[in-house]
Amino acid sequence: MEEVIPSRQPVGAMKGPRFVPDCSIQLMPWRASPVRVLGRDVPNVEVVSDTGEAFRELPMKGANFPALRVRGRSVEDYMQVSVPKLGRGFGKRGGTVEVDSGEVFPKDCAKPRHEGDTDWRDPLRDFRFFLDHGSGCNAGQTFIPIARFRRAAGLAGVESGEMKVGIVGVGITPFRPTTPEFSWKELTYDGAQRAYADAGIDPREDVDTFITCAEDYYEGFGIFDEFTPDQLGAVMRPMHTVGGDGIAGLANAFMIIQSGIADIAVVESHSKASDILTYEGIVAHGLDPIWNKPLGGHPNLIAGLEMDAYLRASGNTAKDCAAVVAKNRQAALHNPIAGHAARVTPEQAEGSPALWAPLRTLDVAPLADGCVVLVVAGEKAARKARTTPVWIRGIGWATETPSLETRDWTTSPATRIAASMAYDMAKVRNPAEAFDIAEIDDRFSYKELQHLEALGLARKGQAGKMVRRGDLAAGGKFPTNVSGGSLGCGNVLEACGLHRLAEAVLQLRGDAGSHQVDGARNAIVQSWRGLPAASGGVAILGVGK
Amino acid sequence: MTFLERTTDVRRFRHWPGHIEADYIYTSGIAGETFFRELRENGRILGARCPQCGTQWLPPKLFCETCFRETTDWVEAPATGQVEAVSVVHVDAKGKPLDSPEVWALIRFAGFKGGFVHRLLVDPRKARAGLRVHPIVKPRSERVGAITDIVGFGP
Amino acid sequence: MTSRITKWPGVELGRKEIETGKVTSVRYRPDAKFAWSAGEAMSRFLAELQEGRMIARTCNGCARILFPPRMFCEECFRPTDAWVYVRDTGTIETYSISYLDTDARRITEPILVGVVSVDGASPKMGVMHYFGEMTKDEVRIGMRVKAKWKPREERVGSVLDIEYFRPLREGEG
Amino acid sequence: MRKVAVVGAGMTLFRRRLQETGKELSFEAARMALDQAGVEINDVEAVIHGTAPDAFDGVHMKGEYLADGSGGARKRYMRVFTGGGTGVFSAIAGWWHVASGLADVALVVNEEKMSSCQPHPQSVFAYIWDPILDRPLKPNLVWIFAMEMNRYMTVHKIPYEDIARVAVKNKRNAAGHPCAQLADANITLDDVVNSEMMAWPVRRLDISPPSDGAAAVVLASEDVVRKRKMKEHAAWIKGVGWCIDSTMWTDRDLYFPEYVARAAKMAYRQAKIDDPRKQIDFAEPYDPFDYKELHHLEGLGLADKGKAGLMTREGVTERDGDLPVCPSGGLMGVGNPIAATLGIKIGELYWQLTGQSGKRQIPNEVRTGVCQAWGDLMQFGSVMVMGT
Repeated sequence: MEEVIPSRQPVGAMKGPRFVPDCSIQLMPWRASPVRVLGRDVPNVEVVSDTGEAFRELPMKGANFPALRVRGRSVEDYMQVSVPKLGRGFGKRGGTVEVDSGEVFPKDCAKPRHEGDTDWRDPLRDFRFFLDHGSGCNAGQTFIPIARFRRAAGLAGVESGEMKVGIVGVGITPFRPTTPEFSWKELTYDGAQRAYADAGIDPREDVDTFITCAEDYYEGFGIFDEFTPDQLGAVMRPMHTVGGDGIAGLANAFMIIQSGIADIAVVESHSKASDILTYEGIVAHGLDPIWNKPLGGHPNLIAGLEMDAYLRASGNTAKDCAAVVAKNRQAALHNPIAGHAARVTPEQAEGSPALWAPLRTLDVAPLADGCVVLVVAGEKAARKARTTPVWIRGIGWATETPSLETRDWTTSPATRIAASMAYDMAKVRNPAEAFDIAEIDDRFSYKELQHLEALGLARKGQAGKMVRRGDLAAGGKFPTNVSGGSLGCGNVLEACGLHRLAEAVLQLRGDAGSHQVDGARNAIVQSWRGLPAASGGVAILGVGK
Repeated sequence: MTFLERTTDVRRFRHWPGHIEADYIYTSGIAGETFFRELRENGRILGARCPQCGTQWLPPKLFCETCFRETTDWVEAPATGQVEAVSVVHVDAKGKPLDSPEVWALIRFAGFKGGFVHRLLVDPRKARAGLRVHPIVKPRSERVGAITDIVGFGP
Repeated sequence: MTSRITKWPGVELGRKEIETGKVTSVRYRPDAKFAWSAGEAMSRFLAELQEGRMIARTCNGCARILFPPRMFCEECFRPTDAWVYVRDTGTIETYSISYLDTDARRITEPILVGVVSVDGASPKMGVMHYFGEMTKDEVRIGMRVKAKWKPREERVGSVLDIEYFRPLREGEG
Repeated sequence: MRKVAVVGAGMTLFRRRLQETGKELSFEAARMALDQAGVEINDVEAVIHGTAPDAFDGVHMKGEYLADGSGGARKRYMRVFTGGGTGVFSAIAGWWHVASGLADVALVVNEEKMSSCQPHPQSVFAYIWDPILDRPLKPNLVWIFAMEMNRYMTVHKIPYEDIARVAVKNKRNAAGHPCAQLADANITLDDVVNSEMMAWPVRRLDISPPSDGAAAVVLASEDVVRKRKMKEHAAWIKGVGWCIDSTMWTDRDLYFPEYVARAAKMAYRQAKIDDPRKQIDFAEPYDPFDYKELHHLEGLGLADKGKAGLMTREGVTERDGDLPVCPSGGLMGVGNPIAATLGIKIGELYWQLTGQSGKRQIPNEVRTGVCQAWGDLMQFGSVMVMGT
């Protein structure tokens, strides 16, 4: 290439004295391999040389560290961290920290970083010390950011290895066909205050990042992201909107916490479907503008076509779908938040008008308003929460393809791909045996059967039989959608994914109430984004170690 | 109690009407341009072929979904396709009852990945998967270079 | 390497080419209509506007008088405490003199619009509105203004029940 | 926290109208980024798509519609949307996909096709306001910028000429950018000052044009960069930060973007920067309007409050100045396809830091750069610090 990259100074070569090889103890509450210092295992510490290679064994075994010298620019950039918390082996003189300006910090004191700086929230806990073994100064740049009192004390951080992330708070507002008494802001505030009370946290103090799952056209705004922070307590905090369903939002919370820049995250999604006057028009607006939209037609025709293709390919029948409708809407009678609970019989479902044959009106989950908020925490914070943490053992999300023509109309590949990701992470060998309960998307009745088979929870063509045999009922072998699902609780648009997660968390915590499945410890949750998308997510939840 | 005060007289709750509509002109894009010109001029249906994996896409795409390479070659689709799925629809786009039902179908073409989701111009009672159908195209004078140039698919 | 990349993708079109059909295209207008529930706070706010009054909510957590009113305080994340009326006079915090209408078409007679912080609410808290009875040279930041209400029978419960904010006259302070 | 690098970038032309569909634009940008990085689509484990209002392209659930064009078919695919802030924010989302260990290679694709909306994208901007408080007044988006600019100029007593200089600088810088829509090598201060008034104090040349376009970057983890010997064309992500302010924009003083300051503080802390003015070599703040560049320089801590205009007047922010700002030509010069500004913010930092900016390369050596995007109702800031 004729463009020669201008020569660069070697990385790390600083102005000032030659760089004495040293090593720094980088205390990272995220993934850090256990390290032996002075013959003793120090948890959650990774010893990193300045060029980034990690050491397992400190080179100066047995050497004595007269002082923990901290280099840096100015005093107020530091908060002194009580060295003894790092373990006896550090600093014979019991943990004084010297800053190169010679000023010695007493133990256990913390000063605000800048006089005017009232915002003590600091999502990062990257403590890095340069160990100076007394032979000449070392010019490494070191920096300890201000951490909040609570977290500064808890220096031990998290065990090494993959950090666990758990759901520690759930807020669900009752799903109702209309909620004229609430604006979307007030409805979301209602959901958020329930979740924060459940987790026992204050959003203005404890939460590091907020996530909303929403779509502009469902809300009626050009940029809905503008209207999300106030009602969650997210003003002046990191917050973003995902154009995806609840499990995609949960995945972002999972990744942000795993990346080490947050401890507690909040994921919110809601539906104000009763504000929408032209729901079919908006769903149709999601079709491809040049290949599909100009042809018109009610968007449910896509579900009608898929149901036709799926039933023929799988061998399940319309009767099986009617059984799903009856199962879920009757199960919802035991769930106080359900908006569309009803004593529906399979015959009624089968007798409803087939407006998009073979899809009948009762095969379609009716719309509802509602808000669901989850509080998600890294392991350390999760252990301190008010509730039993429900760990996210595995999570996956995937899109097949947006184009109607090139997608597979029979087996929901997006679910299969997302499931394989979640199964790999959770090390699930045989899905059919691995879970006590399932919460599966059922925005159309045939979808529950299709998703069960795509997840490997039922063999091809057997899902229908499982429903009719009662296996999927509350008392059955494999209780599925005992919450009532979307058919029974209501289709809450982008919040469907979070709704199923919330119902599964309540089950695993034993807080589900009258529809509690006793002894449920592992759950699989699956979501689909609804027409016209072919995307979905899978999450595997579990309690205990 | 969400708030310290809650209205109990439902007549006092207001709502605010509005919309987020605008007029749109969607260009057919690079691949679409070739397809719709050919459809308009000669009434033929073209698919795109990926040079790397040979997959033939219908409707044509500028890129191959699997190898994410540009599809450079054009291939004419076979004269007839086969119905894979059928749905008989009794309501219009706004959910109002239709005088006579519309039959919709997913039509596959041999050798092509994809196909068309379009109207199936047969009596609802005779509409079933497996039917061999061909595109019914408007006369040249009425064709404008859009998917609506194809009225539907018939036996 | 941006210098080494020769061809940058993208086929430019002129407005004519699209509108005259030189390239194939499809026209469409979505059907996306709404009736947003105003909810607790906004329902009361609109009802008061119809009566020619402006109302706010107080938050004792942060000692603010929140305008426009809201049932929860976003700073303290707690329910707000009480309704309180605020006056219909205020101060221009910022403004613009616009020669564009909503579809970005040029208009000759400029629209005077800006943000008015309302007396009785916490500092800087206000609404966007039109300004009237002042020329584009007279309007300035810090100017004291008062709402000009439409007659009672024309008021429907909307921010448009106030026609515009006009300069505060003597004795109205 | 695994170290993450940008290893490739690509973008399309930015023009008022492009023929490609949104899918095709996404494909063209993503294809270029993959080719530049030397990465195949099968290596990509996660695709992150960023695009702004659905109402521009005119497709509901636009993220889904653009999935196949962005290479997301049958993959982890997610759309993030933070208004105008998506230009930098989608790369931040890409960063945590890799830093968390869930993906080794991630592809970030941003797209915007504003020309589908007739007669002008402005009519869609009418829907970003509160339906009860603002929309009845039929607000035009330029109004809120004009109000903020007025507040900013009046509080700090900044002469309009200093602000207009930003437009001159950026439109000249854009002459070196092959994708530029409004580059003008010999634009003068008078051209800007005399351009017709849109909404006082905003004149026509104070505003960046609406554009169609797409951009993409490829992110890779430390081990992938080492194993596949990409160090030569890798620029490391040192710090990320984002922050949102309250919805009630009429309740705050618009003269200083506090939310940008918070986002910058978060990113600087991670990047170990405690004196931005000294440690940052060049910057790409978000400049949809010329005054916004100054407004955001102050938010980023690269200029004292009210002093950014002075720095511009003294030429500090020229490409060969002490602190080059918007060497790419910014939104003012290259164009404003909202989310696709990824290419001239993250993309420019990448090309500058790896010495690939050709005519736009900053003369003296650069090792640390910051880019920033702004969005929503004067409300959201996203900041990323990159370095060699």
